[in-house]
Amino acid sequence: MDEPTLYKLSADGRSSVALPECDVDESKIPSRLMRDAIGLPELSEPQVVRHYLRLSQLNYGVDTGFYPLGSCTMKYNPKASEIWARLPGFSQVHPLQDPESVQGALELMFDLQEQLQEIAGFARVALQPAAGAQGELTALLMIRAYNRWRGEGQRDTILVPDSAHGTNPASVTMGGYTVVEVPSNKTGDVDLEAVKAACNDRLAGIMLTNPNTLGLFEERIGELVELVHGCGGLVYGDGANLNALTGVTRPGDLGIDLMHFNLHKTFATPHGGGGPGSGPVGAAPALAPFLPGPVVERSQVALGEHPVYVLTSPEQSIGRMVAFHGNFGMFVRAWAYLRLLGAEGLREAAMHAVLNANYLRVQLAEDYNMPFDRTCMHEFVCEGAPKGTSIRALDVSKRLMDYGFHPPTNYFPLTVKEALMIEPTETEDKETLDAFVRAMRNIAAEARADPHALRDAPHRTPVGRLDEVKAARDLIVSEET
Amino acid sequence: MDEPTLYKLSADGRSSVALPECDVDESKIPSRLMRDAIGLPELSEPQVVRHYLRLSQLNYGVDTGFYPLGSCTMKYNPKASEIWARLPGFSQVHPLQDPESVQGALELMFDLQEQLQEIAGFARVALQPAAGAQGELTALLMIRAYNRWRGEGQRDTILVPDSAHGTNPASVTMGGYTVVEVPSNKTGDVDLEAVKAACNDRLAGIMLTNPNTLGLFEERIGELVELVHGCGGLVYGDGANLNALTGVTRPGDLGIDLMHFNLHKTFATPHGGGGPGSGPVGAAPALAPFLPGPVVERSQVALGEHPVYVLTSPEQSIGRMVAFHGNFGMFVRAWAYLRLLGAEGLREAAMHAVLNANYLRVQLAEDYNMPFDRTCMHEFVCEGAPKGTSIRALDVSKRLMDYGFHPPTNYFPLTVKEALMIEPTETEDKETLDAFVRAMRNIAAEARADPHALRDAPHRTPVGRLDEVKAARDLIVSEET
Amino acid sequence: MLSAIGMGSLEELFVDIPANVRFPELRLAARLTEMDLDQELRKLSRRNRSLECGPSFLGAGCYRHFIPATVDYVLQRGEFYTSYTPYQPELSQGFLQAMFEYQTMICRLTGMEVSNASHYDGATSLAEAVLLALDAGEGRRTRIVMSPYVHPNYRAVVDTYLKGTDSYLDVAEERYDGAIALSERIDDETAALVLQTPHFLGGIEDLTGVADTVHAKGALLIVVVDPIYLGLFKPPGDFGADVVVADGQALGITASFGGPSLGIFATRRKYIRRLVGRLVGQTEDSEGRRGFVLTLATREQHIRRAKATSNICTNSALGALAAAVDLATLGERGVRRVAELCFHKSHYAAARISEIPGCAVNTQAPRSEFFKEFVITLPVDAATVISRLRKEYGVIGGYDLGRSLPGNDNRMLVAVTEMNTRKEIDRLVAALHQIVA
Amino acid sequence: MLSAIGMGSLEELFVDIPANVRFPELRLAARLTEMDLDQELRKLSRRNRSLECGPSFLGAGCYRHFIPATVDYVLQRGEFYTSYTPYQPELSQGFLQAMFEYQTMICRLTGMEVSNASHYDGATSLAEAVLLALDAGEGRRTRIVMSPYVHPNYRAVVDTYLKGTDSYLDVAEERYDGAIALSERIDDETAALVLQTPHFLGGIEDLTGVADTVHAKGALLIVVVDPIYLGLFKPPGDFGADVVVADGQALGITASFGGPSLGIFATRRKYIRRLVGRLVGQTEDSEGRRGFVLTLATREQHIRRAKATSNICTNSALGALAAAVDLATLGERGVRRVAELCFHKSHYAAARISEIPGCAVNTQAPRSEFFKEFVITLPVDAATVISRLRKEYGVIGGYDLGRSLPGNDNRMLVAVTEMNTRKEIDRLVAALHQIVA
Ligand SMILES: Cc1ncc(COP(=O)(O)O)c(C=O)c1O
Ligand SMILES: Cc1ncc(COP(=O)(O)O)c(C=O)c1O
Repeated sequence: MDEPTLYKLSADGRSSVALPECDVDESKIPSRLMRDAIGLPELSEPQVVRHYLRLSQLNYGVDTGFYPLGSCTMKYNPKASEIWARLPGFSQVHPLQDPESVQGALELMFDLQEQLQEIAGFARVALQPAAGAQGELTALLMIRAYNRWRGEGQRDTILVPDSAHGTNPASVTMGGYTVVEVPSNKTGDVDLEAVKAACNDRLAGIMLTNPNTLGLFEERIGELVELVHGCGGLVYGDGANLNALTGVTRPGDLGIDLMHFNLHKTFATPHGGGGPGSGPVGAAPALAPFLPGPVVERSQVALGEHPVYVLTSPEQSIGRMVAFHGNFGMFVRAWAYLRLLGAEGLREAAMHAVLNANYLRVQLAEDYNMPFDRTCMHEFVCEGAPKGTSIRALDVSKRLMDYGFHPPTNYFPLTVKEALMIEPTETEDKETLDAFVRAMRNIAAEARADPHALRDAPHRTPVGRLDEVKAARDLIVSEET
Repeated sequence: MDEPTLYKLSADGRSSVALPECDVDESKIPSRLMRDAIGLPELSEPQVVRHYLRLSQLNYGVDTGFYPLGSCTMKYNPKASEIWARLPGFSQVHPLQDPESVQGALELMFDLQEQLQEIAGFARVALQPAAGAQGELTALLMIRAYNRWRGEGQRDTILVPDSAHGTNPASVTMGGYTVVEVPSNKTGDVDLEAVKAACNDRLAGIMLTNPNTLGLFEERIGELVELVHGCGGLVYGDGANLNALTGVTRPGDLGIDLMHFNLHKTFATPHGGGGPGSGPVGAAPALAPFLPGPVVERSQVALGEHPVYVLTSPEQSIGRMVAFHGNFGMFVRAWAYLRLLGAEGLREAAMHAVLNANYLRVQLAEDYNMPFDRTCMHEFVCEGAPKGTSIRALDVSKRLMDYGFHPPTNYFPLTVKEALMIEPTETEDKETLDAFVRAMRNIAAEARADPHALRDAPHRTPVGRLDEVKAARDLIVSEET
Repeated sequence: MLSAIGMGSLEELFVDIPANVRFPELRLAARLTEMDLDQELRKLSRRNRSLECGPSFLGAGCYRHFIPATVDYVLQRGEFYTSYTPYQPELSQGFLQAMFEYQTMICRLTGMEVSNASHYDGATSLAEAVLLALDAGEGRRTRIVMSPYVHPNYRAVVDTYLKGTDSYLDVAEERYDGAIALSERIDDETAALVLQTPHFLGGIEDLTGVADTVHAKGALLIVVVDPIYLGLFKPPGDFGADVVVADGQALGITASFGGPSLGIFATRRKYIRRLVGRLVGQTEDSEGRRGFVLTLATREQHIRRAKATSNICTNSALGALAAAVDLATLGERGVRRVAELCFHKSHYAAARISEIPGCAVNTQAPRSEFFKEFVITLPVDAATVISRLRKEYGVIGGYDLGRSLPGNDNRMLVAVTEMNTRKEIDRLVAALHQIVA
Repeated sequence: MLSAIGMGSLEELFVDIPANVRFPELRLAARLTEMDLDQELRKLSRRNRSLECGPSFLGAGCYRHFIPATVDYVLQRGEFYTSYTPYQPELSQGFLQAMFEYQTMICRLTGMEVSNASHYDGATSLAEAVLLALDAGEGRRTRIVMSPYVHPNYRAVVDTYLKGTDSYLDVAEERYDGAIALSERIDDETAALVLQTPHFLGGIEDLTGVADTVHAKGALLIVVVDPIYLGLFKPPGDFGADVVVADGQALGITASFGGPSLGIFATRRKYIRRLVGRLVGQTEDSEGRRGFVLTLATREQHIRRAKATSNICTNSALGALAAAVDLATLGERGVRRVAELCFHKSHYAAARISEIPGCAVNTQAPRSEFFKEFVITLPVDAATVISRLRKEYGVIGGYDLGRSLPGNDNRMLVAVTEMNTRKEIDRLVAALHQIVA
C-alpha cells in the first residue's frame, strides 16, 4: 500500500484550517521584505488526517509488538503518562514565567533530580541535556572544566572501550579530547592491561558502559575504577544500560564520577521515532559544581505549605546545554514512572529485564553462537549467522519482520562478528519471548535449508528490502515538485 | 494477520493495573452473596494496548479512507471536537449535579436546541433520544399522545413508503401502530394515489424520508403533506438525510410536523463503530408540548452576566426516553460543528454533498444502471450489476475493498434490484471521487471479462469473504474457554 | 465538477425544492474558526463544576470509577471511532472481534449465556427487556411487576416505552418487603418481574428463590444490576434471571453529563432470536480462517422491518469498546478489587455518618446489606445540605431523594467508590457534622 | 523461567556485582497506583499557572501559536511515538516518509537545499551550525562573530559547545549597528557570522549583501530564524545563508516549560556530508517500489565514531512530525496568514503601548522593522510590572530583559501572536496604563 506524498495530494487553494479575521487595524507590511510563494502543500483536514493515519500504519512501534532492539531499551511506556504530560498545568507553561507561577513544575524537577541521585548514587543531578549523547558531551566538558580548575589542563585523552556506543567517541571529539580505544578481552570485559598502559598524567578519564554493550557486567569494575582514579583520571559511566541496575546497584557506589541517564530508556519515556529523549547527568561531589545550569534547588523559604523552589546555576557550571530547562515533558513521564514503580518496582523491573534476557539467551543458544558464555544483564549479543550457516545478521533481521517482530540491533557492538544485540526488556511476557524464540529457530532452520531464500526477506512488509546504496548515491533528500 | 482473542492472551494472575490499598477499615463482606471466579481475562497493560492497536488496524473508518455508505453520511469528523468533548468541564460532569453547577452544559444544550429549531424550522427540539431510531419511536409516541389528547385515539395506522429505512416500520410497531406500506412510483417518489387511498380517519400519519433513501427529493411534497394533513394525519420526517438540506430548505417549512435529527450523520459526530449517536426530535407548535423531557429552558433569572438555564418537562410530555439528558458528549461535538460552519457553512456543506453525489452519479452512469434519471440529492442508488453483467452488488462491494474503498450500502432500499446506495458526503475531494470512479469502472471491466473472478473478492483484506450462513448456523456468540 | 454534470451553478442542483422555501436565511451565530471556538468552548466548559475539582459522592445511576488510561487511548484510534456498524465484516474485523470479546466478558460478568453488542443505556436496555418479556411470555400477558426500588428514571423510560403497547407497569409503591414478597404479586397476566440489585437506594436484593416463583407463573425475571457489584457478588444469572440489564457507564465511560453511556443486555440462549440489537458471531472465511460477522440479522429492522425484535439501529458500540478495554485492563483481579474497595469505603462512610447526631443511615425497609450506595436521613432538607456542601466545603454531596421520591426531601443518597479516599470521606463527614449541628 | 536458565532465584542473576554494593535500599517515596498518582499529578500541575488561564505576552524564544487538533491526533498514534529511530526501514516507512516530507517543507520554508530530520532545539542547532562552520571554513579559523541580538540562551549554548574547541565567540556587545556593519568585523580568522532575524528583540535584520561580504572572507553565514516569520518574509536562503537554524516549537509544539522542542537545521547541498543528525533519502525496494531510508549514515557516530560530524543520536523526530502535521494542516495559506496576524497584532499592540505616557517602544539601535515581538521601555522596573500584571490583572506580561541583559531592568520584551485577541491586547494596555500611572 503506497501512500502518496503530501505534495502529490496537495491541490492549490485548498486549506485545512480557517484562521480568524484580523481584529485589529492592519499595518503596512514592508513589501521589499515579503516573499512570494513558500511552496507548502495545501490539503483539506481529512486529507491530512488520512495521510498520517496511513503512514502510521506503515510504522512499527512498541505498541505494535515486540521490539528487542539492543541498547535501546524499547520497553512499554505506560499510557497514563501521555495523559499526564498533556495536563495544561504541564504542557501549557512557559519556561520564562516568573518562578512563583511555576512552582509545581520546579518541584517536579527537583524531586526528579533527587530521585535520580538516590537511584544512581550521585551527589547532584542536572536534568538539562536533551539526550544521552548530549549528556556525554556535558560530562566531557565538565571533566575539562574540572581539570582546568584543579590545574590539570594537560589531560587530553579519554579511553573508550572498543565495544562502546558510537556516541562515546564522537562526544570525546566534540569535547576536545583525543580518543584512545581500549580492546575488550575474551570474557567481554575491558582489557585491564590496556587501561593500565594508558594510565598517565595525560589521561582525563575513561567512558565506561556498565553493563557494557555486550550486556555484560564489568567483572573487575573495582580494579578498573581504582586504576583510572589512581592516575588522576575520572570514570564516566554511560547510563544507557541502567535498566539492568536500578535497585540492584548504584553506579556512584561503584566509583563512577559522572554518568548520563537516558530517561527515554530506563525511565519509560517513549522514543518518539528517534526522539525527543532526555539525558540528565549525575555527578560525584567533586564534579557537581561543574554541572550545567540552571538546576532546581529547594530554598529555605516556604509559600504556604510548600517550600519554594528556585532555578540556580551550579557554582562552577559549564553553562547551558539547551535553550531552556531541558525536556520537561519527558521529566513528567519519567517522574510518573518512578512514582508508579518506587524502589521496589525499580528493582523488580531490573530483575525481570535481566531474567528475560537470560531466558532468551539460553533458548537461542542452540541455534545461535553466543560469544560469551556468561550470565548476561538486560541484553546479550549473539552471532547473527545461525550455527552451521553463513547467513548474515541482516538477513535474519529482515526475516524476523515476516514473523511480526522488530529485529534486534544489527552490527553493534563492532567487536562481535555479525552481531545481533537482543534486549527484550522487562515489560514482555513469557508468551512473547517464546514466540520470538520459535521465530528465531524457524529462521535458523530456514537458513540451513535454503540459505539463499533469506536474502529476499522481508516479504510481508509494506515494501521489500530497500536499496540503501541507491539512496546514498542518488541523495534525493527532498521532493522536487 | 490473525490476532488472538483476549482469552487466548490471558494468563492467570497477570494484571494490568494496580489498585490502591484500602485506606479504611475493611467491613465484613456477606460471604453467602459472594461469587467465585468471574472468568475475566488477565493481561498486562502492554498486552491490552497491543491487542487493541492491532485490532484497530484491522478496521476501516472514515479516517482510513473513502466510506460512501449510503444513508449513513460518513463524513469526516473534525478532530478538534474530540478534544472539546473531553474537556473536564464537559466529560467530568454528573447529570444530577445541582443545576447551578452545570450552567455551561445547560446553555450548550439550550443553544443546540435553538440552532436545530432554526435549521429545520420547528417550534421546539428535545435532545434526549439516543439515536435516530429512538427519535422515530419518540415521535410516534408523541403522535399517539397528541391524538389521544385531541380525542382521535382511534387513529391506528401509519403509512411507510416501501423505500423507507427498516427502522421506520419497526418504530411504527413499537409505537403501537400498524404499518401500511406505500409503494414508490417510477420517478422514485411516493405514489400519491396510494397515499390518497389510505387517507381516512384511522390514519395517524406518514413517515417520510426526504430526500428519500433513493437520494431523491420528493417532487410533490406539497401535495403529499396536504393530503395527509387533510385527513387529520401527521407528517413525520425521517431526518437522516438532512445533510442534503441544511441551509437549502427547512423541513418545518415543507409542512413536516415532527422530525428526528441524526447528529451522528448531519452534524458530524462520529459513528463510533455503530454508536453512540444522538437523535433529537423537532416538533411543530401543536406537537411541541408532547416532546420528551427534560428539555432546557432559559429562565428570566440571571446569574451575573449569564441567564439561568433550567431543565423542565414539556407540558404534556410523553416522558423520558433515556436515563438522563441524552447523549451530551454528542451535543458538544454537534454544537461545535454548527459553530464552525454557521449558516453559510451549512449551506455550503449541503451544496457540496449534493454536487459530489451528482458528480459520481454522472461518472458511473456509463457502467452502472441508474434506475432514476434525475438530479439526485446527497446520495443516489444504482444497480449493483455493471451493465451487461449479472454480477451481484455484493461482489462489486467486496471487490471495492481490494481497491482500498469501503463499499456503498448494499441491498437497500429494497425497491431497487441489487441496490448500491452511494453517498460520498461533502468532505471528500475530487481526487478521491475520481479514484473511486476509476475503481468502479475497473470492476465493471473485470465483471465483463471474468464474472466468476469477482466472486472470490476481497483478496487484500485481513480475511477473505466470510461465511455468514455458517455464523448464523453455528451461533458461536461468545468464547468458550 | 459542475460542468461534468452539465450545470452552471450549485443552486441549479436544488430545482426540485419548492422555490418559496428554498434557500432560507438561517439566523445562526456567525461561524467561528477552530482557534476562536477553542477559547469559547473552554470558557463554556469552565462554567460547569467538574468532578475533577474535588470530592464527589453523587451516584444514583452514574458513577465515578477509575478509568485506566488504556481506555481512551483505544477509543481515540480513528479506525475504531470513525467507522460505521460493521456490516462489511472483511473491513471490520477489529471492531467485530472486540465486540465478540465484549459479549464474552459480559456473559461471564452477568452469569448469562448471550449478550448483545450494546444498547443505548441501562434504562433503554431495561425497556427492551420488558418488551422481550411481553413478547416471549407464555400466553398474552400485559402486566409488568416492578420493584419500587428500581431506578426511578429507568422506571420512567419503561413507562414511556409501554405507551406503545397495551401493557402496564405495576409498581408496589406502598411498602416494599423485598424480592420474594414481591414475586408473590405475580399472576398469570404478568409477563415479568423487574428487580434491581443493588437497588436504587443501594440495598442488595436477595434473589434466592425468586426465579422459581416467577417462572412457576410463566413470567420472566429481569434484573437490573450494577456491573461493579458483579465483581464481588453472585450474578443474577446464578439465580435464574432471564434477562440481565445494566448501565455500562461504570465500566470505563466518563460521566459526560449523563451520556453517551452503554446499555448492557444479556439473556438466555433460548431468547437469542428475540435479542435486541447487534450480535457478533464467529465464522470462517473462504480459506477457513477464523473471522467474525454480525449474525442473526434476521431479527433486525433492515431485514424484518415491522416484525423486527426492536427498532434499535445505532447502538453504543464505542461504549461497549470502552467497557471491553476497561474490563481487559482491570482483569479478573482488578474488577474484584474495585468492587471490594467500593464495599469497604461505602461501609466506612456509612458507619462514620451514622455517628453524626441527627443523621441516620439506611432506615428504609426492608433492611438489607448494601453496596456502594446508601441513604442518609438528615435533620434538614437534602437540597440545602447539598448546596452548602458544594459552596462552603467544595464537596459534591449525594443525590437529593426528594427530586425523585416525593416525601423524601430530607434524605440523601450517597455513593462511595474506590475513587473516594478516606480523607475525602472524612471531609464529607466533618462537613455534615457542621451543617447539621 | 528461572529454571529454564538453571537458577534458583532472581538474586542469583546478579552475582557479578560486587556484594558490598549489591541491592541497596533506595530511599524513594512509596509507589503509587495509576489512580492515586493521577490525583497527585493533577494537583501538582495546578500549581503552575497555565497559559490557558488567560492572556500571555511572553515569548523570548518560546511562543504560543495555534496548534490544529490534527497535530496531537497524529502524535498520539502509538505506531509513531513508541517507535525507535527508523534503522529498519521496511518497518518504518511511515516515519521515514513523514520525515522526508518534513525535510522538503523545511527546505521550502527556509529557502535552503537540504534539511536534517531534526536536532534538539534551536540553540543546539545553532551550536552545531557553528561547529559545521569551524570545520568547513577555508583554512583554520577560530573566531565566530555573533550579533549581540542573538537569543542570549542560544549564545550561552554556543559558548558551552565551544569549550570543547579552541575557538571563541566574538559578540559585538558595545553597540550594534546592524548586520552589514557587523559583517565588516569578519576577518580571515573568522569561520562564521551568526545573525538572528527577527532578532532577540523582535527586529528584522536586513540581510541584503551580508552573505557576499561574509563569503568574500571565506566565512559562512549562519542565520537563526523564527519559522513563523518565514510565512511572510523572504527566507535566509534567498540571501545566501549557508546554514539556517530555528527552533521549531512554534510549529505545533506546546510550550511544555521549554521542552521538548525541535531544532530545525537546513543548509546547502554542498554541506550535505557535514550535516549533523539524520537524513532521509528516497530509494527503491527489490521490486522497484519507492521507499525511504536513512541515508549518509557514514556521517554518523555509529559508523564514523570519533570522526562523525556530530555526536547526536536521539534527536527530536516526534517534534519534527508535529511540525510536519502543523505545516500540512495550515498549508501555504495558513502559514502565511498566521504570520500576517502576528505582524498586524504586534504592531497594533506596539502602537497602543507607545501611547502610554512613560512607555516607549523599540528605542534600541538600530531602528528596524519588527515582527511579533518588541521592547517596551518602562518608567519602573519590568519585574514589578510583570508580577503585578499576573497577580492583579491575570495577564502574563512579557519577558524582563534585565534577566538576560544587564542594565535592562526597566525593559520588557513583549510577544503578540495570532492567539492574542484585540481584547487581550487592550486589557494589557489598560493594565500597563494603570501600573505605570
Ligand atoms: C550505550 C549507549 N550510549 C549512548 C547512547 C546515546 O543516547 P541518545 O540516543 O539518547 O543520545 C545510546 C543510544 O542508543 C546507547 O545505546
Ligand atoms: C434513513 C434512516 N432513517 C433512520 C435511521 C436510524 O438511525 P439510527 O441508526 O441513528 O438509529 C437510519 C440509519 O441508518 C437511516 O439511514
